[in-house]
Amino acid sequence: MTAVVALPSARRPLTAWRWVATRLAGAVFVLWAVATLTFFSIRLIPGDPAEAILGGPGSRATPEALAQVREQYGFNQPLFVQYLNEIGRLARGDFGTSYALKAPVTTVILEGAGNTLILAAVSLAVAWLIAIGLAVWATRGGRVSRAIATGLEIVSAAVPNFWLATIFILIFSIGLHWLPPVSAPGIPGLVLPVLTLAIPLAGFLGQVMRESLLNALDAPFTLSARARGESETGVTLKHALRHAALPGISLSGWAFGSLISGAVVVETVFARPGLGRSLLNAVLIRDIPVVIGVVMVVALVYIVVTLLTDLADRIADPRLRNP
Amino acid sequence: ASDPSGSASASATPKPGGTLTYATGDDEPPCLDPQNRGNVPQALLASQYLEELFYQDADGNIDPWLAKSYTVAPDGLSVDIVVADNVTFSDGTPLDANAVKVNIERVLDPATQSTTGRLALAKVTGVDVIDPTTARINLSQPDSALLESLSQVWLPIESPTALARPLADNCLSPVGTGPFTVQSWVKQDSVTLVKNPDYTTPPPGAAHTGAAYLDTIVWKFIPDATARFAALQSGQVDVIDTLQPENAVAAQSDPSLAVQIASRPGDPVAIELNSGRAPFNDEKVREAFIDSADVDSALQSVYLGTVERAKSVLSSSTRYSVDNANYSYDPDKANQLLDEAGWTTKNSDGIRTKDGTPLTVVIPIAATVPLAQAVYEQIQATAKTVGFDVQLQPKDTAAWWTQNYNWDYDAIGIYYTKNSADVLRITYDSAGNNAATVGAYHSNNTHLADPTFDSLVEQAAATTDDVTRADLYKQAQQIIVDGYYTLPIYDQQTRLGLRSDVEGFRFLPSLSMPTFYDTWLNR
Amino acid sequence: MTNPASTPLLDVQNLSVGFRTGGQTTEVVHDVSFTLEAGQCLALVGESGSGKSVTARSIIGLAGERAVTSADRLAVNGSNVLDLSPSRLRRLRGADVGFVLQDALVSLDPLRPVGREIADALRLHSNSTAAQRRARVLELLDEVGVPQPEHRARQRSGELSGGLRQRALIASAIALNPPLLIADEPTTALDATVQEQILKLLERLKNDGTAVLLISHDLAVVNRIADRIAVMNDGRIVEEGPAERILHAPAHEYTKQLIRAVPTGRPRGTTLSATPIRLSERQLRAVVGAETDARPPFAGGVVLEASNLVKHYRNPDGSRRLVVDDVSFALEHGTTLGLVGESGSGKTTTARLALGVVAPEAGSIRLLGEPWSELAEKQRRPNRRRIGAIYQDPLGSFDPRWTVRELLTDALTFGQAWRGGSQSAGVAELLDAVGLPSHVADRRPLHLSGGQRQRVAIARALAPDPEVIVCDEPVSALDVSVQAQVLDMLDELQRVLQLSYLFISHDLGVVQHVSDTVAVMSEGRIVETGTSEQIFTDPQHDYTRRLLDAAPRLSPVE
Amino acid sequence: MTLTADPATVEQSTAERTHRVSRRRMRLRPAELVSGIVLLFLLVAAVAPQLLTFYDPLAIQPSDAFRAPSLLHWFGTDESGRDVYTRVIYGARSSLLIGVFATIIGLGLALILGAIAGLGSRPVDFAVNRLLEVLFAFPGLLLALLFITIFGVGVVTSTIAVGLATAPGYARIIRTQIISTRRSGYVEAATILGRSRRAVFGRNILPNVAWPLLALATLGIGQAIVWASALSFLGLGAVPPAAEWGAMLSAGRTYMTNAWWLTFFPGIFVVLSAAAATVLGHSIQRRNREL
Ligand SMILES: Nc1ncnc2c1ncn2[C@@H]1O[C@H](COP(=O)(O)OP(=O)(O)OP(=O)(O)O)[C@@H](O)[C@H]1O
Ligand SMILES: Nc1ncnc2c1ncn2[C@@H]1O[C@H](COP(=O)(O)OP(=O)(O)OP(=O)(O)O)[C@@H](O)[C@H]1O
Ligand SMILES: [Mg+2]
Ligand SMILES: [Mg+2]
Repeated sequence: MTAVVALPSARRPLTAWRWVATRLAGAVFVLWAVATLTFFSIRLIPGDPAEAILGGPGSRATPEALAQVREQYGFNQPLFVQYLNEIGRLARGDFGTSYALKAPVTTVILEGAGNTLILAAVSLAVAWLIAIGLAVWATRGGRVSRAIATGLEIVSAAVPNFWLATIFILIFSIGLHWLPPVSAPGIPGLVLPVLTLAIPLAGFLGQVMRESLLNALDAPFTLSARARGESETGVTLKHALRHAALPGISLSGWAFGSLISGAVVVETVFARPGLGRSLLNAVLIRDIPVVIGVVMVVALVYIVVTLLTDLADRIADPRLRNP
Repeated sequence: ASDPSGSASASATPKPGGTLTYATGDDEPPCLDPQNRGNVPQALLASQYLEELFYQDADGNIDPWLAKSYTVAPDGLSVDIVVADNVTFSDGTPLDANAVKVNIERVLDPATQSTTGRLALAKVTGVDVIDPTTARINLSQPDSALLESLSQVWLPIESPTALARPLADNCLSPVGTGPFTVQSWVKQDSVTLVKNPDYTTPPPGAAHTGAAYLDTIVWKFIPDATARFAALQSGQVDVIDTLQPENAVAAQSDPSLAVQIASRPGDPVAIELNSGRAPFNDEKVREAFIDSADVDSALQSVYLGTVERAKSVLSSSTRYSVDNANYSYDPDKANQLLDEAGWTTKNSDGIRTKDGTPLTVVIPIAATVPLAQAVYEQIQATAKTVGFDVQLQPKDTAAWWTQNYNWDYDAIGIYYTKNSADVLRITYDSAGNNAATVGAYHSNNTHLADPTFDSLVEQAAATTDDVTRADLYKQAQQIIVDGYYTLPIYDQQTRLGLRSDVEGFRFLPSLSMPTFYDTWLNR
Repeated sequence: MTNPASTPLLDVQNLSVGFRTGGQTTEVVHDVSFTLEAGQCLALVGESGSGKSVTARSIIGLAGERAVTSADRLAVNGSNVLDLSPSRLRRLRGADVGFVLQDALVSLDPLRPVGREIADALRLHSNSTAAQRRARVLELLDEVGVPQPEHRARQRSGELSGGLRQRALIASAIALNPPLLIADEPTTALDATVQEQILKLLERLKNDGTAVLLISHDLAVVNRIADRIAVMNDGRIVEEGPAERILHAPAHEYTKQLIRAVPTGRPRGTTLSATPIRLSERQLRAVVGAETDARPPFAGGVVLEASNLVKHYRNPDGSRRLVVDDVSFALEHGTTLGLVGESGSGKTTTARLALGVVAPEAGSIRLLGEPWSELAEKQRRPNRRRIGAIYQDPLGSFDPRWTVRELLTDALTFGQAWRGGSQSAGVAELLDAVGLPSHVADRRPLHLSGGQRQRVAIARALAPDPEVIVCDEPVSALDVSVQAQVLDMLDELQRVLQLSYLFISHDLGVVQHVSDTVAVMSEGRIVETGTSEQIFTDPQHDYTRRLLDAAPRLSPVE
Repeated sequence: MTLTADPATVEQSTAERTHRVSRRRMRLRPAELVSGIVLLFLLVAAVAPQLLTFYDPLAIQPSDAFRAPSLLHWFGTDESGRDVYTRVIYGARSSLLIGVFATIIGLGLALILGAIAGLGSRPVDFAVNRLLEVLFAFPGLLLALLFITIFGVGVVTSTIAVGLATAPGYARIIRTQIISTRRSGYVEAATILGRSRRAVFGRNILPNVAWPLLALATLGIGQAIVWASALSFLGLGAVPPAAEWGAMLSAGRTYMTNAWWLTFFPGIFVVLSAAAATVLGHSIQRRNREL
């Protein structure tokens, strides 16, 4: 009842600003930390960046050429100096040029980012739909359908996505010829990758939502809705689902991260251009600027997404606004 | 399944037009210009839009291509090359002697970061333009492999105008004389090639003249074998390479699909033994290892009989290769040899030991070498029966090379593509072993250091006389075989799966690269 | 008044409700019968668990999916509820019967604006435009006495006080002015002043012709508006009749008990429960046996003294709000200091200051004449046993994985090393002292009734043999009959053990009954202090007066 | 009457309630039974695989490669003629070990971080939170990827990698758990009874945090197994010829069209074990809630 004392509206903007400010500071910090972490950890990786520059591993570059490149890129400077230069450049928004692709990292990333983000976003949405569907079905249906839904959730959460991908290709591409096995423009090319990513995630979300949905369905306020003459469907749609969604929403930030992890696998299998694949390749051939670039972008995306989920949380749950 | 390159194409009349989609399982090249670096993925692509001075036929004979003729100086220290008349690059620049000079000297320039090409031109000191159509290549020593080298797609002739651009730009859109030109490159997805309408230089043996039939080639990068083959089956793509054995079997039995496999010249896929350190510094142990490896059954089971066991240290498609490496699985002999070599005691795991040290063989393996892990595993298993402790170490590409550079292995699976027996000089010459190159690239993975061998390949490189050359290379190969330095597995191959309605396909013999100049879609 | 000829609006004959659990059905309401006419108010009274809510809910067919309902007649407006189609039943709900559920605080969807919740009722049963609905919602809110309706309609229940929530809930119940309104414990857990307003509202509705079925466990409450009262016990109506008669000439023993249980206006010391425990000095000494010697004889005088306490708390937005403002009080040895005030006035905070779990920003607290609040926790620890606490929500104060035995044993070891079950004797006596059967010891508090839990809490507070016990709303969660027992027990313990209580409650009746001196708290300040006598007979501060006027009482006290 | 009656009635009603609860708690749900059996089987496979199969997981027999499932080879044979069933059984050990140890590592780290944050002062909590945020900003797989490329391919590294990748998530949960416990009424009650911070931590906070942790762990094992298999798929997992499910999966994928059993059975086992672990985790959570 303490919230009766609503915040003096005069203070609202101020707090809003403070919120934004802290979020910005946090974001900058995280980006810096991520860059630093990546920079140093990648320097620990065996394999010579100069190699990567001279056309990657096995490029048969002569020792002289290597030496020259090390000179040119300042790899023979003390690590810390290199680090400062790196951070300096990043701060100026300059991600450098890819060792392997000889192209500016920004363009390399931009080419991939769109695809990956779309993939992840759509997968997240689909995962949500599946999860909600399962949860509702389980709660509205009888004991049998509940059991089935629960089983589905648990199993789908336990399926390795690359395996799922292969099975899908076998069934829907080779078997039924319904969908293209590898990335193709438009919706059809998106279906299998999305399902591959969405299904395991849906399993998780479903498990999370199930409990809160059940709780909401026998909470007093749903009872009073019934007492008001609300139908079961009305109760589920108007009241229960929103409550059920809350934990899922807060999870979405994490989910997005895991989706991007999944993208590494899915993009490789379905030959989709994207961040995940560039990242994997870049790490394997020690294309440091690309690795750092991609990591930064992913971190940025993560920050934005968590910000959005927080906002969504606050919209969905006023209690968070003034507890 | 039908053989599209053969009778089929002859029967029907080619229909021009259409788009062919090619899905490669090889890496996406960082640069579309094979003068930079120089590896197979680049060669596959570049064969469609770049051409060379010379053309090497299936028997290894050299024919002119962008060169009209050539004359080797009596001392063999220079070669005059006359370029073909009124050839223009797709950007309109005419082909002349200067173009030859620019290209060759660019390859030699370290800034170009050429690898394969530069090694091939090791003996070239420079190029003089004698007259507008004649370029003279100067050599430090006679080089019988020069013309072969100049017929590799890693030494193409590109438009000097285009080469004037920065390296990165030229990587995106190299300009040559080929039947197709690079239109666009969507990283990680595909390269789009379009027909060169003014094409005038079909290679010898081409089925027609003038522009190519296909309007467009979409060159997709599909690393995952399962997805790639699925794409071929579903008709999403028309041609795929690095066709997996089981898929080859499937394709053969599928009327709507065809299989094209050609073996590439050079060193076959082989497990090379590091004679530079124990235990393989002992010939007996090397022989024992080779005897203990049941390669035949491994190939039979893993590759479902779709590949031939390599019988030579040179791939069968390499001129002067001799089938003298007929090693066979003989565990008893292996045991006997190891006993003789003093590896008499065995530890609890049945691993032989010699004054305490176990008979361990470290083999780093990486996806870059097309040798199925199962083959390694089977060799590991059979070798264990005679007391070898084979340790397979999966590495990512970069780590694998680092380990290779540091000679940090006992055996390593590897191959080398080159359309000349001169590859022996590159991959077995003791020059590759000196300390200077430790920690940097070396192509002599066996650490063979044999003066007689070195001089043999040197002479072979110097003589232009075919017979002596053949003999010298025969002796050289014999040395490798007798010394049990390398265990040839199978010829590296270009393995393609095609839709049956892809007609008029053919390989360019020099490196067994596909060309789609004659190709048309029978739809 | 209604004319007897007309058929009753609500007619319940021999209603029985059971619940299927596992195989068998356990009946919880047995052959309940009553009728209700328009413009009348029938109060259903009885202690917790007696079946009031189940009875009420089955009138609109919402007793629960596992409920088995049977009745000779269960009719609203003449239509028999038991054989209505689901859709007609839904029409009945809201349109014909307005239902105000128990625990209003959680009966509105915390995620939706209350305006919407109210509008739903309209949307469901009348084909009205959104605009019409908005207008009606504001009208309703205004009608039930919600200030600035436009603003409130847009707020979520979380942003509303208990009183406002309750009113919003009522608004949604009467949206389509249904002839029958069922209000289940509409005022429980509300401050006296708020309770007053709610009752007024119900009264007005009744006078406007709505039939009101009021459910409560507190006779004092229903006394205000009920025309007839039905007393329920163990699922049976033990006595039913006109309010006057039930209150002044109760026939059934159980009714008498209920009436006696109301503390309001009962002089200090008079017992509320029928057969309160009488504890012998010896018995209690046994409980706290060994330690009594260790206990230094306390000269008497002030045991707990607070001077000019100040405490701020941070609001979510980071701004500071003054929660305890210059609070001073003195608790005499062996007496009870009652601390009354509305919710949010800072009572609990004061208690936590006294207990030394939060430090005052200014001012100080002395315990047994020695410094207390200034001390570092380390110095405080040895003396912690001298001051104990009883909470409003005992369950929350028990470690969920401990059994009663473990709880008490733990408490019996005065912060010294944990001595396994060695205290079992002490545990038995403690339970005995608070009138709990010994087998309760092996239960987890979760599986005890509210009354039992509160007693365990008391037992735990007693264990270290304290001089002072801070009781924060110790009976607010209990219904009158249980409350009566607990209050009597506290009284008894004080008498025997010379305990001193800081007794916090928002219920004036209770405070008046237990306190020697009373401090009235409002918005963090103590506005008035005095003997129970002074405060209740002639209050000085008008805030106190308002509280007093609001307090429901059984008038006239027999 | 009341005092004598009331406890009696209450007691009787609550007695039956407790009874009901405890019965509900005791009753083993079918799902739990099944997952119990699965886990038991896996456990046996991990501890004494030779009890469940006569073949040697490494014994090659090229002559009968790619045999379809039969009475002789229940799950068929692989490209080297090794018995897939046997390899799956032997694979249980490494897979379970990976799952368990990865989770232990993850939870261990998380517990440290969470405890520091949950018990530490405001600034400490703040610092740890920032750290967690940073770790969260790394996609788990990348963390694993970097770690493995640095320290080399192998079961051990991939196990640690998975542990690292999962730690931040756990840490957050643990932190909130600790904080909510620390703010709980019973901790305050303990303080009022004069308990030292250490005692409170040891006797109230830790036990109340540990239980949910156990559930979390079992849930985690399942996920760790899946994770590890994904790494093996990228060729960063087990070292050949070790029979590890993930490795078998990715090796078999090339033969998917003709020899489905090479991928199907290892896949099923990954799913089974992960699902079983999840069910177990849920039931622990449930019991924990109902106690
Ligand atoms: N859904 C249900 N399932 C099983 N038993 C129930 C259910 N609802 C109520 N009961 C039982 O029915 C009895 C009466 O419950 P009810 O809520 O009507 O009591 P009450 O008089 O409203 O008590 P209170 O004053 O605490 O609300 C209680 O013993 C309760 O345990
Ligand atoms: N830990 C806390 N943090 C922030 N604000 C608090 C905290 N505890 C109490 N408050 C605020 O202090 C004010 C007084 O709270 P307190 O609980 O002391 O009032 P109360 O009189 O006990 O109310 P009630 O009768 O509801 O228990 C309330 O407005 C509450 O919001
Ligand atoms: Mg009730
Ligand atoms: Mg309070």
